[in-house]
Amino acid sequence: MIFNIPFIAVAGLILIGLYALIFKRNLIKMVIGITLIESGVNLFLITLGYRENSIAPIYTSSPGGIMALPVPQALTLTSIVIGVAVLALMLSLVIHIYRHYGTLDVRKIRRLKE
Amino acid sequence: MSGMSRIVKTICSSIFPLVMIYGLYVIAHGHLTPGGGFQGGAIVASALAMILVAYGSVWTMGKIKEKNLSLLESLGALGFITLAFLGLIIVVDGASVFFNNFLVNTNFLFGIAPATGSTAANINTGGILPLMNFSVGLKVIAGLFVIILVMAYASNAKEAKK
Amino acid sequence: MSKRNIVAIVFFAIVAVLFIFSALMVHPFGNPDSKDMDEYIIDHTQEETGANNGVTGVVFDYRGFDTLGEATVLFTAVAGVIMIFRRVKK
Amino acid sequence: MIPTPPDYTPALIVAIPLLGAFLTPLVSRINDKLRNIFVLAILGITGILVFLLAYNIFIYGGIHTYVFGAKDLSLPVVRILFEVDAMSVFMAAIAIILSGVAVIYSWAFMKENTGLDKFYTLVLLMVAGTLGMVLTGDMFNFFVFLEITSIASCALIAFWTHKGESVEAAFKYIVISSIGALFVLFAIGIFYAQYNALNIAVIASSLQYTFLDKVALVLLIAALAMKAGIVPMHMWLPDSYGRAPAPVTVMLVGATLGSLYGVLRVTFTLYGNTLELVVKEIFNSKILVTNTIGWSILVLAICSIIIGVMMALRQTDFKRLISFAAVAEIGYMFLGIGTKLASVGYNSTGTIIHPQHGITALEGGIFHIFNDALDVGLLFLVAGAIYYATKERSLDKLGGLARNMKYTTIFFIIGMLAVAGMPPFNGFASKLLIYESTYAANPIIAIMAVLSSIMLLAVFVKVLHSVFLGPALPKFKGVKEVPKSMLFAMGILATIIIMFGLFPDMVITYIVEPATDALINYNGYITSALGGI
Amino acid sequence: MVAIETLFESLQTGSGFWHPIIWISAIVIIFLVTYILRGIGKKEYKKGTGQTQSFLSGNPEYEKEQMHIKGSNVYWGFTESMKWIFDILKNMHTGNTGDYVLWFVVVMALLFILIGVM
Repeated sequence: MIFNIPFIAVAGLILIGLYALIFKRNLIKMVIGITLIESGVNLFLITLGYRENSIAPIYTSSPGGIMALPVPQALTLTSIVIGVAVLALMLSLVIHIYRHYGTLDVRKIRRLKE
Repeated sequence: MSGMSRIVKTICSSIFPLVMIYGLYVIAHGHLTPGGGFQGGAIVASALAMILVAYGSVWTMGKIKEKNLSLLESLGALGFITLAFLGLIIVVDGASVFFNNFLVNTNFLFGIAPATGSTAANINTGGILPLMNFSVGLKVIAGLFVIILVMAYASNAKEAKK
Repeated sequence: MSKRNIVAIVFFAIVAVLFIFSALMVHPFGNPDSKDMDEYIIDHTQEETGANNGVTGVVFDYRGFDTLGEATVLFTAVAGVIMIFRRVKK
Repeated sequence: MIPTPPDYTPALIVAIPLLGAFLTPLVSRINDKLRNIFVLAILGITGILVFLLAYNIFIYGGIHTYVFGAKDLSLPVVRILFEVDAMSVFMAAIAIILSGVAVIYSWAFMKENTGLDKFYTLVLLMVAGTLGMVLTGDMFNFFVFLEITSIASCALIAFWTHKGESVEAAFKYIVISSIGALFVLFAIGIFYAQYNALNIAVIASSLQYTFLDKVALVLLIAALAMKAGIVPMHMWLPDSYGRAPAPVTVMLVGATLGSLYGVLRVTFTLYGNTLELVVKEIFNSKILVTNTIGWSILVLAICSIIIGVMMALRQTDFKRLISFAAVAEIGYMFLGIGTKLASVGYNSTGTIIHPQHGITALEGGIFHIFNDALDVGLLFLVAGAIYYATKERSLDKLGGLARNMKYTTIFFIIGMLAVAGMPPFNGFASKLLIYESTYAANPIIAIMAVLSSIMLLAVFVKVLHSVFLGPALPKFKGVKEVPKSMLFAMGILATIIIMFGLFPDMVITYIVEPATDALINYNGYITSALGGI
Repeated sequence: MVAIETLFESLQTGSGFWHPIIWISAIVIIFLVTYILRGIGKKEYKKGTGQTQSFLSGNPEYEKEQMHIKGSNVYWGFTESMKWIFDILKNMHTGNTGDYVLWFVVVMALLFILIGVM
């Protein structure tokens, strides 16, 4: 069980992100929360691929020995790039929201309700 | 912001080629060493972002328009999907499949099969993987830099309005 | 402490407990249970993709279509950002 | 007479819109009209491929699989697999019809705006994302296409950036959809951790329903149901539907139904193998897990029907009202799904049985997916036409438009009757199936559904009265009928609605029943992927 | 191959059937009967007299534009009598983005308890 500290860290990251999304009122902090959730998921994927005292899955003059699993690294690469795309779009939307509303308080950005 | 001091500009413009070369190295050796199109593209884009921070977004926007950058990016994407379609068109020993690695094990360009196990690096391996690395690298360089450039220019224009 | 925050804390606590409990249920860190797919990739990536780098072999050959989707995501984000910051005539 | 499609058709269906999207910035540098023709041509080619595949699958049955990068599949499944069954082509047909109509509509609707090259690029990307979602047989690939669809739709919702509400709606949409997608990715990671596989068929064949599988099931159902817009996670839907441009809204309907397809795939194919075998002992009474999930989905569905209708009754914004009606329609689909899941049970000898009314409910739900896409899409197009003609979106300021816009009024009446489930339109047939089968399961839910459908008609009668009927208001004297292309786009949907309404049995026999069988028969899905090796 | 005669089969719903063609023909017959009955009715009435004018219990008749009922006034009685329900719904739909996420967390927690724990 003590070996599962990385997975507990994953759960903690995701929970911190959810906390920021639910309780924080600044849009930038909510964006940070989404990024935290995404980092948690990426950490989860990358920790799944780790094997004890293993080397990177690269054969170029490799010292030999068991290799870490390559698929989670590829998945993490994909999800990192996707996260960058989402982050860029969200931040540009936040810039526009500030132009229109003059504030970043999520309680005041409520023209669409009921 | 209209750029930083002369010291920063000088140091950035002297560091810039080194970071650029490092990024291109990472792109070119993606199938041999850690890295690849995305990582190297990110490195080159960070070098460009350094120039952007040093010289200011207005100057950079005067040097290169975002329209051309997005054109470059769609060219990279086109190269990538064209390689995928070539796998469907070119028939290699009976296999004509989308995303088929049609260059590997044909002693043509990048077509040399590496010896299995721990080997020395041979740039001439990997089939279409280096080509895909190049196209993705081009795409990521243009994409990330145009995102940074457009956002910096827009916030800059907002400051100028005040 | 508004009513909304109390409700939020209650359900958030439930989710938190279950997440951490499920984190303990995952296989011990460092030795995954089943790894036949990755073993296959590690053994065959050199002869099938010709790449010494296993990750690149996965990214561009075994799961190349995902990489196309990933490049498409970046393309989409760039198009979206340029479109959002375009000059609109009111 | 109709040729059989080549085996690489599923790949082309996704790859051709992507190629078109990458080419659109180059083409739009030449000429705008050429760009419009190009986009429609790309969609036309894709549509032809989709309908060839759909015809082949609906008539001759079977499941088409396509492996990327290798000639044939080899164990272990390391490559990405496209697995296309009747349900997939069903959803793909919906997506391609809606997007084609949206593109034709946006020729005239979007003419005054700037940045149209990016608009058409994002439209093509959105189509490609939706098609990939419904065609893929790989979990991670599903996530990637989900993200493509979400990002493209978010950028398109914020198209009118000079309106603060549009940007706000887009921000809410991207927050919700990225959270949903991230939890889907988390569930995929859980599957990978246990079975070291990403293929749906492989995971479904090796699923053991451990605690982590339960967690993954909860995450998948919650996230995909939120992206499908079910109460109480529906609040992003009226915001984004109501503030996006009308053609974008029509395509958003298709994207939302793609997430609904994800829920169907998860509950029936991915977990269909295990859920029916797992029995829980609660208060020493044996309960199937399927019934638990089915009843929770039923509760959410009836909540979304009632709340959607009640909220639609008090709206004054035209498109927002239709959006709440769309929430209610989504509730009807989930009603069919939940009834199927809840109806599975034991017979006297203790073997699992699938009652007929459950299968009928699923048929009704799947038929209602198509009907909802058509009806709600037509209504959104009508709302967009009203906005195009009068630049007015509040029901309080509109009135007496039936004099100036005759065809639009006719299309609105068709869509209204179809959404409210009035005979002889298509909504009636599917809702009839849902009502009867739900009555066999639980009469109270069926009665609530019927009453909500009546209230839905009342809602649209209010819209008809306050927008189209009444005296001619002086400020709308000079209002003219919308251009021909928009009328043509609305006419396509209206024609399909009337056809489906007049010949429901043929649609059920040749389109809906194959999709339902493909959904129920999870063993066929697994063996067609892994049987060849 | 699609058989053309399936166009005219009726949809079996388990406890009945539904056929639009029959329904439409029934509607047409009913319309004809109503039209004939209407033709029987008396035609003679005096035009231009009080018989053809609207009578608003003695009040003066308004302009046409003022007599148009606005969208939010339709079903006013219904919404007013069921105000408590609509107030609940109104409080439920805060436009706050954090609340949207909170609803997701709530549903996720309930599903956890239903499926995961029990």
